[in-house]
Amino acid sequence: MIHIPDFAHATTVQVIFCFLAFITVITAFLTIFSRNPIHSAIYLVICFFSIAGHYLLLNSQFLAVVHIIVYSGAIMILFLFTIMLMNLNEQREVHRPRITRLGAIVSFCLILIVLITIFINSKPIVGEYDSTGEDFQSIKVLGKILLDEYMVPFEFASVLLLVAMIGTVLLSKKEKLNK
Amino acid sequence: MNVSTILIILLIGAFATYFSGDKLASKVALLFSLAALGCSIVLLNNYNAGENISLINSWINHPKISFALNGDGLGLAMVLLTAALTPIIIFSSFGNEYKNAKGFYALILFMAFAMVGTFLAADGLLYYIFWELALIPIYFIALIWGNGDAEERRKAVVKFFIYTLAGSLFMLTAFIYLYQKAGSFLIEDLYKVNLSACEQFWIFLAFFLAYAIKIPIIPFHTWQANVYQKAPTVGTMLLSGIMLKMGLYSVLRWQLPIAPLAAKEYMNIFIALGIAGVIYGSIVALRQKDLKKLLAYSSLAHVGLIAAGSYTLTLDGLRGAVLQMIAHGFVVVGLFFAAEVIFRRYETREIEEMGGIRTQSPKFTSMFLILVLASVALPSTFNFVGEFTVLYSLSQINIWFAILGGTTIILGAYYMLRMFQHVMLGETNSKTFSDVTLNEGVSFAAIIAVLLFFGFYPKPITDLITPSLETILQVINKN
Amino acid sequence: MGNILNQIGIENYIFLSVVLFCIGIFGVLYRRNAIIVFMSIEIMLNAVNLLFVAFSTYHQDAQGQVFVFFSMAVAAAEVAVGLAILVSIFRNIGSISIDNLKNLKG
Amino acid sequence: MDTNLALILVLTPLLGFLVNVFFGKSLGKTVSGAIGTIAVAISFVVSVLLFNQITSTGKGIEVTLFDWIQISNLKINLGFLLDQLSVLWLLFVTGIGSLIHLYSISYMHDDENMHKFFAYLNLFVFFMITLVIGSNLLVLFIGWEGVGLCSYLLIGFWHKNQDYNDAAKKAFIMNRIGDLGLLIGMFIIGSMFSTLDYATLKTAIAGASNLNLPLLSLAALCLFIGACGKSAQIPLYTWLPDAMAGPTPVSALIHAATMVTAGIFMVTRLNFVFDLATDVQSVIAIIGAITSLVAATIGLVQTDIKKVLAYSTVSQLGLMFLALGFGAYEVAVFHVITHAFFKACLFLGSGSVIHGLHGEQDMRNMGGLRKAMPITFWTMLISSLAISGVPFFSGFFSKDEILLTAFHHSIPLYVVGSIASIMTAFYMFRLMFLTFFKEFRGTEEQKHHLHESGSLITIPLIILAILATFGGLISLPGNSWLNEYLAPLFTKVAGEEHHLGTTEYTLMGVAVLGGLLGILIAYVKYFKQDNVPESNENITGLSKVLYNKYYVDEIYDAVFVAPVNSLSKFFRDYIETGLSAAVFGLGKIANEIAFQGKKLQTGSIGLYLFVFVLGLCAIVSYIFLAQ
Repeated sequence: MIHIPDFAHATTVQVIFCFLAFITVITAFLTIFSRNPIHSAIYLVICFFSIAGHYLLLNSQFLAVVHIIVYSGAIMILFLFTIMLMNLNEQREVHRPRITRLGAIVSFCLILIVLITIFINSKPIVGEYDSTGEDFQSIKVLGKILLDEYMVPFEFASVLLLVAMIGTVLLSKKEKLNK
Repeated sequence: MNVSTILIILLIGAFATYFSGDKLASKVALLFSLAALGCSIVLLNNYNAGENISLINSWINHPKISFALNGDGLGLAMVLLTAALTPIIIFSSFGNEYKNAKGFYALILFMAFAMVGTFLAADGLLYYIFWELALIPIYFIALIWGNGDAEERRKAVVKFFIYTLAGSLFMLTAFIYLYQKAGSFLIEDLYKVNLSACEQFWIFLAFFLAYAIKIPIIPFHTWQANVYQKAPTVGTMLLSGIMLKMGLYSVLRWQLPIAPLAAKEYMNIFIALGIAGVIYGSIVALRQKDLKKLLAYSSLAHVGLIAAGSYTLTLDGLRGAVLQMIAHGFVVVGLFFAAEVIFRRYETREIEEMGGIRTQSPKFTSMFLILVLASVALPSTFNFVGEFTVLYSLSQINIWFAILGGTTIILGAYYMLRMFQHVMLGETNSKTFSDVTLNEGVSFAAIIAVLLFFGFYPKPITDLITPSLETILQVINKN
Repeated sequence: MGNILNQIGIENYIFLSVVLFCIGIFGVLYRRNAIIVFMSIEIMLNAVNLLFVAFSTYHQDAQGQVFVFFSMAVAAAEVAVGLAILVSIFRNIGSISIDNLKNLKG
Repeated sequence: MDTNLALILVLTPLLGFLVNVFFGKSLGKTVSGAIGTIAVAISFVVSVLLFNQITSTGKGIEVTLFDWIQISNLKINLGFLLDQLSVLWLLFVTGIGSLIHLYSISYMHDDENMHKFFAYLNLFVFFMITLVIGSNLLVLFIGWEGVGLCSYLLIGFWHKNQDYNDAAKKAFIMNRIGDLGLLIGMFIIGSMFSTLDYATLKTAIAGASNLNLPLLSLAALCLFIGACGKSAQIPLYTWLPDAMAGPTPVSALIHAATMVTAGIFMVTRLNFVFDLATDVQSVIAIIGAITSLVAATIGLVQTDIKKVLAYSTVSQLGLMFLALGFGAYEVAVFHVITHAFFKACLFLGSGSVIHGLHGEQDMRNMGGLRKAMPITFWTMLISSLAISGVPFFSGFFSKDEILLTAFHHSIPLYVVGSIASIMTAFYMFRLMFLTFFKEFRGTEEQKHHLHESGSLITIPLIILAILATFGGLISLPGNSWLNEYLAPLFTKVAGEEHHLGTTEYTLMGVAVLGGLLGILIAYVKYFKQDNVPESNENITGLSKVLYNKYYVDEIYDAVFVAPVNSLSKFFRDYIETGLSAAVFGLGKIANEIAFQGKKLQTGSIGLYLFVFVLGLCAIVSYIFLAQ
């Protein structure tokens, strides 16, 4: 049942998908393995871009754009700023005990195997991919849904962001000593 | 007018007392407790006139919980006991000065409120709420206004609190299980549930744990003596006079009718446990050095007999148990008050340091002696009526139960008279003992009057409680 | 307009997401640097987002994308607060190794 | 009318009690004494009226006041039954009661709490009347326990002395042991016949077919245990001698004439029950005989004048039970009445002696009081002759009838009873010789103050002595007024009317000779040879055992009291703490689990996550892969 891409007769889309997936996984790994946090951050940016590529591939342009703005733009800048603020480099990283690494690898393998086994075992019924032909993911449609059906959560998201902003300011404010 | 009136009076009284300030608090509390007593007497009249004084309001729809108060004879009798004892208890505390008196008296009224609620509740969850609610005031009363070393007191009181709370949780579990079966917490619906013998056994046991700790039945009594000793006398009176009657009352109202098969099956074991309590409590009481502890163990012995009477599942047993509950409530309040009267003058509860009071205070001696004699169930006191009935019912089950339970007559006389001898008689004490004040005398006189009157003429109470007990027995014997 | 999944297959997206998610978990366990741990969490979040979008397309339904949108908003807030916390921790103890954060020890 | 009479009868003493309790102190000693005496005297007058009514009509009067206790299958009224038996008892209870009240006015005049004394005495009379006239067993029980209470109060009247208080406590508790027996007996009877009412019970038993006799016997035995407690029979007799701690009028009224006969009253009242339980009757007879002998032997060597009389009382009560055991109820009742006369007289006389000697009770310090106290001497002499069974005094007739009955049923018991009688004669005259003859052995100061008591003391003595002399006339052998009077009470046909034949006369002769022999030995030993009992340290051998009352008190202490006390200590020190520790242990276990569990919380996020992942894997695989 599982649709295995036939590389010999791969379509363009398939090639792009494989390429993007490869980049995503590799950069994700590199993010974790690079000793220098700055490098990690840069790999992560690449990873995010590739994920944005997946979004484009799935024809959800709006999300791709938002993703790039939020993740690659805002979040990663925050990361970078923080790293630089703390002046982190590879020397500061403490050498970890072997048992930790072992544990990490074990859990990685375990959860990977379990999840994949579950997926395979659950015998997904993947029929024909239907296409209603309707427009379901243009910005217009999304905007309507967002401000119609999801009006209240949308407002709450703004409140959440506001609160997060205030919280951040409060947290990063230097406490006045001896007061 | 229905039974909720008395609850409202007590609750308002509690708040009014709290806001009336330290100076007025005791008087306001007395006023409201008297109002509650008056209200309960009016209710009794209405009930006897055939008026329906029960109340059912739906409260929460999911799960189906009602605000149901059932004013039948049994409940009313217990309410009357509470309503009559509360003013006496409050009045008896007039000789003491309490810090933060407004809180103290408000808690007393609040406790009375919760206990009356427990006696009236006809809905499992409402009953449970009142049951637990009664625990909170006594916890604070004992903790804040108690006596003795603060650390030890805290230990004893916390032990009591957690112990009883833990027992009650089993009861809550039983109620939830019953709700699953009945779809309602209303007592009539719970009576109707058909349970298998095994289910009944577990439910019976769950109830038993809650009640055995509250009553207390041995071996669940370890909290009792310490808390009685550490609590202020008012707290001890509330605990022994009314609160442990909650447990006994609940046995009759909830445990037996809901799980009748188990009650019948294991009757002998529980009667034996009650009687073991009688003998054990009496024997331990013999060698107590602290007056309040001695009274605590005597209380253990008496409630053991009451519990044994309840578990006989006969009309006599239940009736005797209720009569004895009421009688014991009055006697034990009187006895603890006597201990308090002595403490006010001697500043001690050690029996060894007393003695020779009789020459200094003949009036007090007479009243104390009457209470002691009532406690050992001398005929013509109310306690005799109850004890005789209970023992008679036990003799119908098995003559040995009556003989062993009857040892309370001998052992009770032994430890009480021994105590009386060492506390009151002997060479005149070097410390002066002023005779009872008017306040104290009125409290004693009220208690003694009740005991003697019903000793000769218990018919009003018997007539009041018998119909409801017959109803309960019908439920027990329905299958 | 045809469904893109006709050519790729939803299962590939699932595999990709699972792998990404596991990488995230691995990162959290493997690294001691709190910032990298944060990054790993972001990877995990993105893995889920990706799956949302994939299934949104699969079902031809915009709801999935709306969820991704909200999830991004939450992630942004979370990162902002989290990094602020990290900064103040760094300010206090001069390190952001999670090995040093053992104040919750029982 | 009858109801009113009964109520006056009962309530007058109660009224006297209340007046004395509340106003006694302010009224003054003489007035409070007078109130007490008049209250009882009124009851006596009412009793006489009732007696007249009953002798003329021959029928008992039943008075029902109200329902008292409701029990499913029996309804207990608070009601009175005034029939031949109860009225007879009333007569001597209130009659002797009035005399003793009169006596006490003088005797207790020096006591600061005299009003209380009279209050208690009145309360006692109230309860005693209730006991006697109750129409069912439970009303009897009110009186039964009530008189026990009064006995407690009066024994411990001088409450500053803890020994007296101990004696009082002992009396109350021993009585309560008996009371438990009585209660159990009531339970059995109640469940068998669904009634505790005498009249109903009598008809129920008479009409019952196939009675459960063993159960009925058990009930009778339990009732008898009750009687043992109240009437001081073995094994519950030890309280009575100790009860002499109370003031002497109390000993006379409660512990000789009235309360201790309550057991005999109860057995007589329930004769229809005991008649069916023949085994129990034998037990009663044997216990009665043994008690009478044991008490008599102890009485031989006692030196306290009141103790001698106390053991004599126990012994005489034993004789009465001997008669009861043979179903000779009227004989027992006869002896109760004569005994009440002469024993009350003896006690009051001894009280007069003690009063004269300012509290001295030891006979070794008496002697030669004959001249100083002639009235006391003569009245006591008459009573001693009566108790010793010297012909034509009251005791002669009653005791002789008991021995006669015993002879007809069981020779061994007759022998035991006769020996006890001989001993009685001996120790009574030992008492007389030591107290009234020879030289005075007390201190000079006492000798100086020796005087006859006042008229309030001597008048009751004289009246009682007259009664002790002529009391026997109510039941002369062969022509018994008493037997006829009591006949309606008993189911048994009076077929055993003794014909006065040779056997009877021989036995009478033997009894008289025995009595005279006892007197003679006492005369030789204590008058001729002028012996005085040794002081305590020099008593040896058998007399030491007797002097120490066979060590029964010590045995009871060791067997019952000490184990209960040590058990109490054991419970208090070990079981209580153990249980408490068990409860705290539960808390400690929880604490320990928490303490151990706390170590799992290392604070290491890596470990948490690792475990979290493992858990996630486990749960997910369980959910998806387990099927």
